[in-house]
Amino acid sequence: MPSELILTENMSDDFTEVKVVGEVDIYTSKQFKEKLYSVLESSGTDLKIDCSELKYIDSTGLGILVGTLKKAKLKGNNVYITGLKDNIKKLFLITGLDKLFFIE
Amino acid sequence: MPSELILTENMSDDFTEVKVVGEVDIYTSKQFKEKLYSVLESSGTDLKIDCSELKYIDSTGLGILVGTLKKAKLKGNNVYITGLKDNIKKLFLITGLDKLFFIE
Amino acid sequence: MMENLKDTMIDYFETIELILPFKAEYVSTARLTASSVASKMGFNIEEVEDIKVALSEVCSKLVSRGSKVVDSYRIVFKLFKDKLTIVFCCEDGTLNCVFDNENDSLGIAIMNALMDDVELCTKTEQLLLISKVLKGEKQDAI
Amino acid sequence: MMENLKDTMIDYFETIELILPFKAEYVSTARLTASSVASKMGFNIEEVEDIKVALSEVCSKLVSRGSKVVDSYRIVFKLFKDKLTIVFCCEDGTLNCVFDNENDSLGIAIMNALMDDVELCTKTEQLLLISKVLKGEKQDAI
Ligand SMILES: Nc1ncnc2c1ncn2[C@@H]1O[C@H](COP(=O)(O)OP(=O)(O)O)[C@@H](O)[C@H]1O
Ligand SMILES: Nc1ncnc2c1ncn2[C@@H]1O[C@H](COP(=O)(O)OP(=O)(O)O)[C@@H](O)[C@H]1O
Repeated sequence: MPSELILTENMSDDFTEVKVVGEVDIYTSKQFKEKLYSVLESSGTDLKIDCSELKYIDSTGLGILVGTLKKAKLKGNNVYITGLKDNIKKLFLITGLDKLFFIE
Repeated sequence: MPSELILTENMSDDFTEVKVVGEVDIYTSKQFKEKLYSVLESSGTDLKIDCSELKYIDSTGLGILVGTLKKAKLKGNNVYITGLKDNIKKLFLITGLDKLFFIE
Repeated sequence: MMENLKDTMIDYFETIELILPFKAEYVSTARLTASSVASKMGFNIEEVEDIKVALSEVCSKLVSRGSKVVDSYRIVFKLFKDKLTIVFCCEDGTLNCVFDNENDSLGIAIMNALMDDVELCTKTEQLLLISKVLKGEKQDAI
Repeated sequence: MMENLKDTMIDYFETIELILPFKAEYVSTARLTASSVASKMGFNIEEVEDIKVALSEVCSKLVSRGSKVVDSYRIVFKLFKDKLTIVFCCEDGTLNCVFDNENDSLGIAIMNALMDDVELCTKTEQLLLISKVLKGEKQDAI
């Protein structure tokens, strides 16, 4: 079965970037959460989440982003979300999450 | 609803070319048949069917190609099929139609 | 644009059903089927996306709750002339009113924003439904 | 490669159903659903294509014949550990043994070549079935 979600990370001194390719839904959300939480765990920098190839995310995935943001804030770091496609940006607007994250 | 089948024709002195884009199935087969038969009707040349963007064809569609070939032969013309994708060439081999047509 | 909403209750003319196990991996099958049905009705790409997202919220919720009584749930696509209503059914009554305002606020907000009608509690067996109206002149497409 | 064929009759573990009207426009919905199910099981792109083509032959035949008794037919995907069986059901018995060797020779040849098992006449209600075996090590994918 072709994997529906591919997550790659890229660490630099200033920030850690996670690139999200594919779909975040109930099937892939565990993988999504574990990746983001483990990246937060091991890095002390701001987090950039590159969503330019994120095709789909549901409320579970958005909840995981909120959880990630909370964890990051506790460590004094920010979460930047980049490259959102229009259909997904729409979900951030609907849920008001656009006001919580730095969206670039 | 986005059309699943687009047919365009191109006449020259030597042959008439019909380009088939999309899927030929039970829903689009009538359109497919009408186009091929009307092209045969109006032209006295060999027929080239460009299948490089044909994504799918079923036995009804193959039957229409056979019918087209029969009609062309009656007028002393040939039917050439070009650009078949592997998955569709496979159907020509299975059914033995590869021996009836000029496949390029 | 909404003046036709009442008329859409008549002219009910086609039903497609998909029965799926309570498993996360088949939620994407539901999305794919929904997108085929909705685009055939004439919804545009953005509307089809809205429908997929809303449907997916329901499927995910049902799958995450699951059932001890039955193995599968039923998604009924009701195609009206200018409206698609998606009804979710299951013989397990414990799945009635499965969304709760507190924990599912994100999902509920999303469904309400993307669909024209969301009924989170309906009759037993028919768990809940979501509807989207076909705007514009595309309703002749089918 | 075929030595597992008998074993595949046990370990039957999942069912997905799609109920469609007798209408040509929904045959592509069946193909899309089939392709989602088959690729989840671990069939490769070419095998998924084979399954879509074979399934489509059956749907087209059923739709072109239609029914005076019922509005819709049922496609049941039975997912075994290493085999996908697709059963076509309909309460209209006149659709039993719907393929005929003379007029449907192309369609029959295609189904036999692409699938591992084709039963064109089965019990009433369960009209016919086609199966494809999952070769290689992909059966753990689900
Ligand atoms: N569906 C949701 N709606 C609203 N908020 C949510 C939703 N899912 C998660 N959250 C919020 O995201 C945060 C993280 O949730 P969760 O992913 O369960 O992480 P954790 O395991 O760290 O609690 C929670 O504090 C919760 O408030
Ligand atoms: N499913 C099929 N299997 C085998 N031959 C077919 C099939 N469908 C059509 N044919 C052949 O293709 C030819 C054309 O059929 P058809 O499309 O009905 O054209 P026409 O209307 O000109 O008879 C027929 O002569 C028939 O033998």
